[in-house]
Amino acid sequence: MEFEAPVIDWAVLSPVLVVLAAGVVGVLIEAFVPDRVRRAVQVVLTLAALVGSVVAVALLWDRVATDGFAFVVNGTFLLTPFTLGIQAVVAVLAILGVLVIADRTRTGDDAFAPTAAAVPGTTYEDAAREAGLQQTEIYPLVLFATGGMLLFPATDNLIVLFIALEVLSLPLYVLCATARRRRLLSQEAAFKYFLLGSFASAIMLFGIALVYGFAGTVSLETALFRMAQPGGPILELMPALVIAGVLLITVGLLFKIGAAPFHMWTPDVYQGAPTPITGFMAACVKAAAVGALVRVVFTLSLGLDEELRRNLEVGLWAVAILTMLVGTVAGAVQTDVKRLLAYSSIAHAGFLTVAFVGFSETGAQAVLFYVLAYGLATLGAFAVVTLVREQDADGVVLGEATHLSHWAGLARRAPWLAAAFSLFLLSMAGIPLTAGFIAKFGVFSAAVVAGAWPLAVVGVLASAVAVFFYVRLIVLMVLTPPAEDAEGAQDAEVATEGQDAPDLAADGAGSSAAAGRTLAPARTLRRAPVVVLSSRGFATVAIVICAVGVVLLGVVPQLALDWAGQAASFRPVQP
Amino acid sequence: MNPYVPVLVLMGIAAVLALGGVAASAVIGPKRYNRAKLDAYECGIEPTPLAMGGGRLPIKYYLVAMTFIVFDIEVVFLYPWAVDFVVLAGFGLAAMVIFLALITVPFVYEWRRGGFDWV
Amino acid sequence: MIPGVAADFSADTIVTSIVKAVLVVVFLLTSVLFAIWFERKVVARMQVRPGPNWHGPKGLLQSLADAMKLLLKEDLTVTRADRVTYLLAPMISVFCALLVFAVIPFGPSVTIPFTDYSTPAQLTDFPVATLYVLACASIGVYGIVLGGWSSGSTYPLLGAVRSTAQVISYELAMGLSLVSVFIMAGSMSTSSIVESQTNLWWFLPLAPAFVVYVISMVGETNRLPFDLPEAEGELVSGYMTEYSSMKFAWFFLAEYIAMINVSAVAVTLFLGGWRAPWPLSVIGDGVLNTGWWPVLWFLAKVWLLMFFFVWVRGTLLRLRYDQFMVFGWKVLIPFALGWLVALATFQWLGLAGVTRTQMFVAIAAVALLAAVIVWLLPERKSPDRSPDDGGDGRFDAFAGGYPVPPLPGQSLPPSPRARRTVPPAPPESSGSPADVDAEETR
Amino acid sequence: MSSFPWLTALVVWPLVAALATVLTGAGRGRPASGAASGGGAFSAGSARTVALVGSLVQVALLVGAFGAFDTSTAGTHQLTETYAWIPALGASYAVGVDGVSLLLVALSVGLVPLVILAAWREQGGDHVRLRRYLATVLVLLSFMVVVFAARDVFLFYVVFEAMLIPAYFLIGGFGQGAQRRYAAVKFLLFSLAGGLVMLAAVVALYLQVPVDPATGLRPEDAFLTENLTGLALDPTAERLMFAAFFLAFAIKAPMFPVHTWLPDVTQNATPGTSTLLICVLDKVGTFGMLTLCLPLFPQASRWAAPAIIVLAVISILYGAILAIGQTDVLRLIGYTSVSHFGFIILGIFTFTSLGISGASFMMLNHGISTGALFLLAGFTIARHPRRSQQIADYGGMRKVAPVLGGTFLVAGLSALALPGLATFVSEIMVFLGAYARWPAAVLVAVPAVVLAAVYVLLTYQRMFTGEVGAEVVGAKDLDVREKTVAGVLVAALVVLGLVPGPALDYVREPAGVSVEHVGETDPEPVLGALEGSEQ
Amino acid sequence: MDLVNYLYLASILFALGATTVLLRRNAIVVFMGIELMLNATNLALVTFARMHGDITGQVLAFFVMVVAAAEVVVGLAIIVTIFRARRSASVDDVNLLKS
Repeated sequence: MEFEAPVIDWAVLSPVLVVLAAGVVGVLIEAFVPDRVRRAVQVVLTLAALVGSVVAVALLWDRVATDGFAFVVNGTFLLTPFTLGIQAVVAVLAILGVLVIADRTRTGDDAFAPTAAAVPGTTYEDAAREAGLQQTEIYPLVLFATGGMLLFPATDNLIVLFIALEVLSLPLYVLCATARRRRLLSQEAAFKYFLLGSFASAIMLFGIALVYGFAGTVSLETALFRMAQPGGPILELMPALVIAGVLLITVGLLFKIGAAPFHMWTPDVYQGAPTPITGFMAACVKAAAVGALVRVVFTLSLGLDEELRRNLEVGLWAVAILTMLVGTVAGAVQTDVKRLLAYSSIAHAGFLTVAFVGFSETGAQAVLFYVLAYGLATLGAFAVVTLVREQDADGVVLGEATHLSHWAGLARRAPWLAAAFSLFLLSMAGIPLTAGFIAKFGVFSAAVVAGAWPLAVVGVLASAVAVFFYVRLIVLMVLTPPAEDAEGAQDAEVATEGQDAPDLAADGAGSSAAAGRTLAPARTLRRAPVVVLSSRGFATVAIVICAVGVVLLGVVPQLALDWAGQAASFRPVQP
Repeated sequence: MNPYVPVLVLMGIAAVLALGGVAASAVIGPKRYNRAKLDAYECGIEPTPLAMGGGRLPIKYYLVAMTFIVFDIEVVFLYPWAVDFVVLAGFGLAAMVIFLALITVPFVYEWRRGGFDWV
Repeated sequence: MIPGVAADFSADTIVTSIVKAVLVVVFLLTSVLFAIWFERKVVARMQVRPGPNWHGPKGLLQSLADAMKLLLKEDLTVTRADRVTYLLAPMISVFCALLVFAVIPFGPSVTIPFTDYSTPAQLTDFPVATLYVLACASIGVYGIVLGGWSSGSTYPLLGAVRSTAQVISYELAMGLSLVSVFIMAGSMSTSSIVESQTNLWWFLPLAPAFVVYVISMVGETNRLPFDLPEAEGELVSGYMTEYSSMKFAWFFLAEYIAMINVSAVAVTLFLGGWRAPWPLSVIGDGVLNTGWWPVLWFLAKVWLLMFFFVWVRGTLLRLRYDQFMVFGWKVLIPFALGWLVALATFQWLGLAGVTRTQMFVAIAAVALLAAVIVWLLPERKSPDRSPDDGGDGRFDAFAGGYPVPPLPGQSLPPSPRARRTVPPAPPESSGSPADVDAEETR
Repeated sequence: MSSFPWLTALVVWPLVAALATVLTGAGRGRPASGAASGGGAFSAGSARTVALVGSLVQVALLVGAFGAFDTSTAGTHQLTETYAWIPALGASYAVGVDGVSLLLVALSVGLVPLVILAAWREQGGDHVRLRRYLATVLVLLSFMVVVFAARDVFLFYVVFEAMLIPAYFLIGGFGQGAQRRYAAVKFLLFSLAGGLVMLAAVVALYLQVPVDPATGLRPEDAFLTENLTGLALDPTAERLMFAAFFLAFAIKAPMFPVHTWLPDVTQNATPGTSTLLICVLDKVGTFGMLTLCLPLFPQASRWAAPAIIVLAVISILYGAILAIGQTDVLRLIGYTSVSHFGFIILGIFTFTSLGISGASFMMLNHGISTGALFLLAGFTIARHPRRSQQIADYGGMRKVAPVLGGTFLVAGLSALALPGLATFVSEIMVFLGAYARWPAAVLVAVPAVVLAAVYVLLTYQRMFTGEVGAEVVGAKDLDVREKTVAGVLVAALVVLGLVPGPALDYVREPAGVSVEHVGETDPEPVLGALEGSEQ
Repeated sequence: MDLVNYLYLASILFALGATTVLLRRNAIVVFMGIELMLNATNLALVTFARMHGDITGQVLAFFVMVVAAAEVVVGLAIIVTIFRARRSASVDDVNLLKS
């Protein structure tokens, strides 16, 4: 028996390896670094690793762009410009996500439970909180998840695809359960995510098994090549086998991007998970999963015959339409801001699907730009959510104020924050001069190019509905007076606002704000139920970057479009 | 002959024996009903209700179970490698050492964090 | 011939298999009867008392009498038991225990007396025979777990859980120690492994692995000093507390068969299997390694190990549960891992053409260097988790930044639920199993 | 001539001014939130001065632009600037004005200082709010300049949609009506819905541009209007695209039946906002019909013209009739605009030089006259202790505030197109133009003139004549600031009414170009008739 | 024996697992359903490997086992946490998020 050791081009693997290695180091840090400095070390390491990944992608860029691809061991790891593009997006978004995750507001707490394993509401948990413990394990977990995301779109090997899926999912399941507040809700979210996620991955795995059964290989391209060339080692049951397999794989991927009808987990999980994680998940997972889906679907489209290809297209049409409708219609009736954003993310999954129904490079370009634009806006939006908190009568800051009614009049408490949030919402709505507009333009162009203009029309209509719920939220923040104002015009707003929102613009509608001010001290000090916390820097940086990014991508998108155009090329099926 | 057939034969005999023994004692043995005899044993006091199912065990046991799974998988991967050690040679060794190192990392983590400290 | 298997079963038919299988079962059952007597007798000798001496010559029939008694006892099923599982558990135990011997070679190819029919003295063998052994042993644990769980009683449940934790902990070390044998033998087939020990039994070059195996085999079989799942003083009888009659007998039987099993595996993998020991093996150019002689050597080795079991039982005290687990996880496993890496490296160097002498010189150099470094390093006392540290008895649940259980010498704060105070126990007994149980039952 | 980028300057300067406005006194306003009325050299209070100066500088820039514009070739785009913006999408930053655009730019630039002046004491004396309000107005001004000067469909669309956001805040955030939020959302949703439908058409249009065979890509300036004009389009596709564009513009230029957001907005926004919104921003709708629908989709325009004419006539009558029934003065003015926009659309879809130049001229006139109405109504309302907008709450204002009464009357008369005022000229041109092609439409629409007289005079009568209303007895007449605002507007109306020639020079030639684009010819030489109609 | 029968068995097991996931309410049972699905896949993989005379399928089965193990660890951790918090492992009881 001869064994030939494979030659591994480590450089090609570097974007993924950097992140995963840092995750491993992070675990060791957990083991050995004293807890005082652990958080600082972890944050630095995590950010460094992600930056390193971005750098690695940049270094690889020219090479991959020139050659069209780079791979390791028969496509086990396969970089195309598109893949690299997705990796870049994921890594950049992950950096921003980590910034939000690492943020501690002025309360000194981050969003994570001091000991995630403790039973909620026990003295043990209280003791942990009082001891100022922190679950710094989240950083390695985030790194592992990111590593999985980087790997997810970058393989031709179906089993690696599956493993990447798990590597990205498993840490997320755990991360979902680590919220500091609303522990039960958080654990429940993790639980649901876990059950449904594993279910979907099991389905996908079975699909992979079927494809393997058909082709005798797990290389997607080879499998399709075999399909196109009868006479290979094809089982006689086939090609039903491979069609079922492909279908199941697609279902698994659609689940991950949260496309209807596999979207049910999204609102629950997004709502229950700690908000920074939700942001990270919403932005990065979607980017990675869409990357993988595009890769798989495009490869399929190259290998399938005309009829099957049409069927696939029809299926994607149905998914896209359903997803857009579900996302926008259900989103319109939500009363919780996180759920609302979750439904928005479902709708965006639909728009993304619109982009690649035609299997064109234009579509891939649109996808790349879209995930970047969407990711920035989503991350920013969730980052803002982390800063808007409830407080009790004594001014103790509680969990996030996610109910929409709490967001009324936010612009008065924190005009800049509200402005940023509005900007993100506008971008998601696709208003011109924001990134979202260019993104949607690209998506609909791609659809029309591919002859799917009815889809583009549905997309446009769905956008119109979606605008409604984004605008509703903006109205609430900017135009609706805060709840206490609504009750009585002279309510003691000032007592609350003093420290948090000094730049408060008193409402001049009829009543004299000055009167309210003089009355305030005389009343019992009533605190508003909602408070906007100032960040300790990280989240602010993330929000600012997201906002600047959204605007830049909206006003001068050329650079990003060029980049996406350069990246949106696919290697043809190898003969 | 398939080498697994003898195993099946042995299994059959073992099953017959296992079942037969219990059946035999059930048939031969005396039957004298006594409620106290059928109670759970607890040093003569009334048995704790809900020992089964509702009983909660220290979290350490779960921890051990989870750690075990990680290591068991490791061992499973070691066996084929060990058998083909000579063939795989340096590459196999390097891969396996990396693999072992990666497995050791969580092990070290758990150790440091007191995962193996009973009491 | 099956590729990768040394023994040749090509002549075997289904009839041969049935005969062999029956022989294996008979062998096991009689061995157990003998083993029980053997154990009682040896322990008695160690304790300077006669031991069983009433039934049969030297009390040899004592075990048979016990078995008969158990068969005639009332077959109880406790009211709170989960009936099906409760019934199934002992059967699983004994069933799995009986299966292991399917792949153990009693000897090489033997000729059936009065015929010229030649067949290996082994039921069967296949390329992953050792894996099969491990699988059977693992499934056997289900018997214990389910038995304890389905009894619907506290002690059995605790016994079952402990047993699971224990078995899986020691199984890892055992599995790791076997890997070195596979590396050396290049096969997992039992007959091939025995074949590979023609010149050198593996227990010598693989002494560390052998030691690990021997320790973990004792742990795996729940024998003293590791008999915590049934620890009489703590858990009455552990998982078998609620069992009686033949169901109890099956557990009992399974335990003894397990001892024979692990001994047989040890013999096969490390002690040359059926091969004659050195001075004998050279007699007559290895004539003692042919024919029926090897069965004798095999049995002798197995009973040597059985004696070891009994010896240990008669000598050592039961470990405290925490010590036991810590020993498994913090000593055996890392040691086995380290050994494995070292062995693999040396083997690879050997393949790469480095001579033994060079290797030994290198090892010596490294060892010397390590010794010097250790000597030079300032002695530093581990700051945390030293038993002496918590001398003041105050319990800080988050010493060192993460949640920790109370150290020996510290006491838990009074439990508000029980409205009773755990008296601050003296250091050596505060972590006693009784306390653990108190913890467990909460 | 085009050495100086006048248009870009006109775009950028308001943004600078907005920034300056928002930063003025920002440092001081902060610690004592809202208590910035205390003054100081750079208090929030002086922000309005900054804004005013900024807008006046803008006027100066506008004058420069006029100077650089060559009237003799008003039909072609001048002062053009073209820079690649998003080559990947074929979009460029391309601006340039022909006569019509220049007039509309002038309208927006000219109205803003007046709006700023009018808003001097608005927002309840809260200077921080006022500062933000004025800054938003200036931002909107920048957008308006771009949208009128855009020569690139993509640029046009982007700004067309982006304008909604400041407009939305102007209505919802700074409005005075109780239902301002509702109105703002209604406005936004209507406009966005139209805009998104238009987006689909924009995408579709882009894809009609032939691909460069060499590169496989579409040209980097594919979205330039000149590149999109004259494409050979599939008739069905053309009609669909036309419909999408037209829908967006019809919503914007409130046309029956998609006008319903308008009265709500005018009722709830401040008069200044309404001025900008109705008088300038909504002109984008009619402007778009004129400069995009007609040249880009000539066949479809001709195909749809009859239906549009019908809707336009309905708008004219419907707006006028409903205006009569209104009790809220601002709402009433809103409805009059529906009527007037009907005239403009009617004029555009006559496809005659006369009609189109009349419509173009009317866009300017209507802006001035309705602006005057809104602002003067605002002054009137400001004199009411409860700031009531109900017509019934007033009475005899003429006696307490004669200047206000007089200017209001002039503005009102201009709304009913009294000869001698600018609106008369344009309305007559529209009628003449329409008569040449759609005589029936004219016959049906003419009664609207009578209706206009009814609603204008009735309102004037109820508010300004008769017994002095109990609540407005102590009202003062216009002060200098208000007089300036009113005076400028009234003067413009009169001047343009008496000497329309120079202004018409700007619209005549573009109108001819438009007719040419549609592929029609003028039914008869009517330019002579125009001269005759001018009294 | 015809190897295709193994495929049928795998499919049936997979369907059983999926049905369990969809119908049963106890978290642990649902979880076991998922495991059953994974193991059915393993069976299919190994069968296919046999059919193709190719070792890849068996290797894949190893990978699947690893992943399944990791899933078990994570899943059990989550389920145990939830169970400890509310003393119930029923999916139906976990409904705070339904809104």
